[in-house]
Amino acid sequence: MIVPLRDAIRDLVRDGDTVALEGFTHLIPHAAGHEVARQGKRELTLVRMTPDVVYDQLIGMGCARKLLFSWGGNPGVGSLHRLRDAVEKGWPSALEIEEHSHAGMAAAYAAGAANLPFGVLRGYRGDLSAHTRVETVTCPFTGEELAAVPALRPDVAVVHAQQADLRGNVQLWGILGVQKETVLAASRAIVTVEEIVDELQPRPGAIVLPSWVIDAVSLAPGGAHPSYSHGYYDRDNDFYVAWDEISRDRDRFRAWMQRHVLDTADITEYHASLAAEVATA
Amino acid sequence: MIVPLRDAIRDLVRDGDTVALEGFTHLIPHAAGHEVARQGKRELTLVRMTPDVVYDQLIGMGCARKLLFSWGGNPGVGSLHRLRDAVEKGWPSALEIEEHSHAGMAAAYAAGAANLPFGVLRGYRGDLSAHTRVETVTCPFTGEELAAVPALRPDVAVVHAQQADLRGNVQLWGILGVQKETVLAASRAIVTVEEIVDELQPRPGAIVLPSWVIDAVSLAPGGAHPSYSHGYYDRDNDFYVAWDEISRDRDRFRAWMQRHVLDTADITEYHASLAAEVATA
Amino acid sequence: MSTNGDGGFSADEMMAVEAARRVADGTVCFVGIGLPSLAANLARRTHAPDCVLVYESGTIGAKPTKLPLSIGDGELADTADTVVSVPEMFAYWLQGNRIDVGFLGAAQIDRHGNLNSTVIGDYDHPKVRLPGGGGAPEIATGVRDVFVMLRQTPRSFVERLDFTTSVGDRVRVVVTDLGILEPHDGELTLVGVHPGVDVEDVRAATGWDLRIAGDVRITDPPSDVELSALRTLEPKGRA
Amino acid sequence: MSTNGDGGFSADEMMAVEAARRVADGTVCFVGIGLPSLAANLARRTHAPDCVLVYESGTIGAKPTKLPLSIGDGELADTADTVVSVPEMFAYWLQGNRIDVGFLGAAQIDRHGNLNSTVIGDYDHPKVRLPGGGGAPEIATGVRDVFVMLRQTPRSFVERLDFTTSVGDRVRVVVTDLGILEPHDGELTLVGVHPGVDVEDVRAATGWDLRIAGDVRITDPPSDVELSALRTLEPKGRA
Repeated sequence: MIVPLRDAIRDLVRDGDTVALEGFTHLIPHAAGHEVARQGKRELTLVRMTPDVVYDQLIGMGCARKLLFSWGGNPGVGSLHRLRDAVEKGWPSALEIEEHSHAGMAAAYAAGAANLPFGVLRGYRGDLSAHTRVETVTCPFTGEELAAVPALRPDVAVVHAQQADLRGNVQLWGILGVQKETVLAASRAIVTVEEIVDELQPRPGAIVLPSWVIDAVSLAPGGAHPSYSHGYYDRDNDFYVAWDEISRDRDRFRAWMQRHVLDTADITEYHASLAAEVATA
Repeated sequence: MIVPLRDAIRDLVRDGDTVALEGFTHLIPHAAGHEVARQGKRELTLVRMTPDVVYDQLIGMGCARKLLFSWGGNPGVGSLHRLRDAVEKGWPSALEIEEHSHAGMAAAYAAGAANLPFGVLRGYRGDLSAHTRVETVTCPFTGEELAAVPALRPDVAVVHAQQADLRGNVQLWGILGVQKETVLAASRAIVTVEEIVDELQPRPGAIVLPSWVIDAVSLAPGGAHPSYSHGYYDRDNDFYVAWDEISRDRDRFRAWMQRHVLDTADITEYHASLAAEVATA
Repeated sequence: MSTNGDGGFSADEMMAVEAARRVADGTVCFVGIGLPSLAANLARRTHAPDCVLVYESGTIGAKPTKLPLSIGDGELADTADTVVSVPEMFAYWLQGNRIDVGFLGAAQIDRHGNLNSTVIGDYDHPKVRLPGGGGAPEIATGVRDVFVMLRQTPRSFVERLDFTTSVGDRVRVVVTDLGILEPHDGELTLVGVHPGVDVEDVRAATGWDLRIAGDVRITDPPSDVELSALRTLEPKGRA
Repeated sequence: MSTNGDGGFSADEMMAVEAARRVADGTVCFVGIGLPSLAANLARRTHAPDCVLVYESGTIGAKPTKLPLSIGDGELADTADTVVSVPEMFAYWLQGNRIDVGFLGAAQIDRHGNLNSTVIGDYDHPKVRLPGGGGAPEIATGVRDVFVMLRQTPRSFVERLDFTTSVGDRVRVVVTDLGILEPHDGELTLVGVHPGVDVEDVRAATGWDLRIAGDVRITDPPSDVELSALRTLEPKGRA
């Protein structure tokens, strides 16, 4: 149940899987994403409402075959250059995209969690409907037409949380995003946590994921960086700004990934590597 | 915003309205139901997943034209005799029923809260589908057939909560039931509370309903009795047992309602009246 | 309350014990009130300490110290791992296939395990209007295994239901006050009788021509451990 | 950063102030990051203390003391009346018609208020792949009034969008760095210019033959109160 992150990714993420590393600006599972890159997973279909730096990294490293998303940018900064390079120039490899709206993806995750084949919403006006998987359903009572999106059922859900207890029950709080739906919609679930405690103390605004809906819990303190863990550390806004420069150039991107991710063994070495760079700068 | 319960019921509940006094064994809005009976509202369509004593009282007093429900019993005790008398013998007046399953009503409330015309679920196998409003929808992606229920959009939602603040924001915790969906699905919302505090202190497991989705907040300490308010008082299990006897006989039922509800002005007098009866017993 | 012979335990206790014995450790159980709650809590207090009790009121992982009188008793929320809304419970947890075992009772059962908890007589002109299905229709199709607990009489074990509230596809066992029935080729078959009960008693208490297994075993009576655990759970007045 | 004449305030500040002035007290605002967040927070700090800020990250009633850099900054959750999941936010609160005003930006706008934030060039072979619609398509159809904030150039105010990300039905006002446009009979019409801006400047910055209202008013410059409130909100480096 509680295993090293290396083992969790090795045993539960397979080449070709559909993998959702979710997190809505908060609790983004960077440590798990880095481990996916270290292990050189390939042909993944990456799913996330708001792919940001960690997906930019996985796409730039050639781990992904397809991206299913609803907003792909660097929040508050601008574009994701590795994502753009893959979509616009096919580097390092062509990236198929399936694009939705936030409302559509949220409904699709909820449908997956509820074991329904589709989600229903009022939406998808505009041109996107001609370029993605959305259909129409008619209300059998009113005759109204609504949008239907196919349920999201990832092979693997990966989320980051503040705490797990010794039995593997998980508690997260602050901005909750779509993490509960992602875990419940997926066939397998990996949760990284800031700390493992003897017993969870209920928190206002928290949700609890019982151990029996999770396949692996891995300790990864600082594992959301440059995102944040509410109550543990703040968002590294400077890193998001810096990423714009780092990711613009293919070679600089690769050198950065080599130094801070591929050449580090885990989240602890990753943070040490970043600190060393600052020290020598 | 914060008004006496008498005024809230007078101004917001109209004869002929569809009214949902919700509460799933916990936080059942008895005080509000009693005020509806005192004001002699008529021709109501009463909606609730688990109509119990308070709906037995309103039906026995002839306030209801129709009942939409999914389980109509006295929890842990047995039947609701006033409900049965109305359904089986039309006393005091015929009662139309629209029956659903819990899963169906939960989906219908959620659809109403989401401003969708119908809810989708895997369900309604068995004979009920031939006797209620349920249709079939086909998944446009898989071809699977699923059950569709019409969204619930009550004219008025009535719920009970532990606390409101001075601005009318409401917090409730413990068993949450379907109260949030009921309030968000309804055109008008009334919330009775155990106490009004200067500021809400966030609680583990609590939900907050902001004042701008509520039309009236009324102070009603003990307003859930014989149900309970988590953290304030326990469920009066003996009352539920006693109700089986009180409600069996039409005259005894009417005498009880006259003494403890119609002849009392509010929740405080109701509790005093019950206490006086015990004292003289 | 009836007891079987002079075993010193009630029919309800025998039913609860026999149902509890079928709950494997770690099982996630969707529990209603009454005997099912008694059985599931007994399992957790004896051989299945890690079985998870889920009540439709939204409490997941409840650990009540005494048997709740309603599915919404406060102690269920106080002791739960988490409490979710009722819509989430039915959508994400029950329909989401997260529940292993669901317990159901009813007023009537037929040989296929279909249940009636809705009405006796005609739906539109009922002789007896029962509380209704509640969660049962979707529990019966949403859990992996359905355990039915029901007292056995010709009026409850009927040739034809007055109303089908839930379907029997996933019924794995029916525990009655007389014995144990399991589906063989889709038809409920007597596979066990409780101490002091004859096969003929069970046949006589069944409204259809009851199929009898080749080897009908006799249920082990409740052990002292089971009985004492049971009686610490039971509220005054029961059993 | 550009300033209009020598008013001592930036174009962004003028835009934020003009948008904020349109937020009535008590309005429930669905807020994105950047200028919309600046405008909504400015309104709350000045004439609309009871306006409610809802961020799509799930924070309802957020009261940030400084402008968040992302819609998910921790302070939004710390100061919110409540935090809900993202699926609940879009289903119950946005689609549920609980939001009065939604702010949108974009890379392109047409004369009908349709917006493009998806792609420049062909969708399948883009010249520039933009981040995409995110919440915009359903914000544009789920709120009562859409306020658009967008810098005005011939490349952003175009005759024909490369891609329609969201539809303009509910666009009530477009606040640019040059002036104010409002729909008249479904076509965006210039109704105001900021201090130091000529109508001809705006016409030249528009990629279609811009309709001009009969009486084009001149925007009041930001007041000292507005500017000081604005500058306490702005993070270092902006404006």
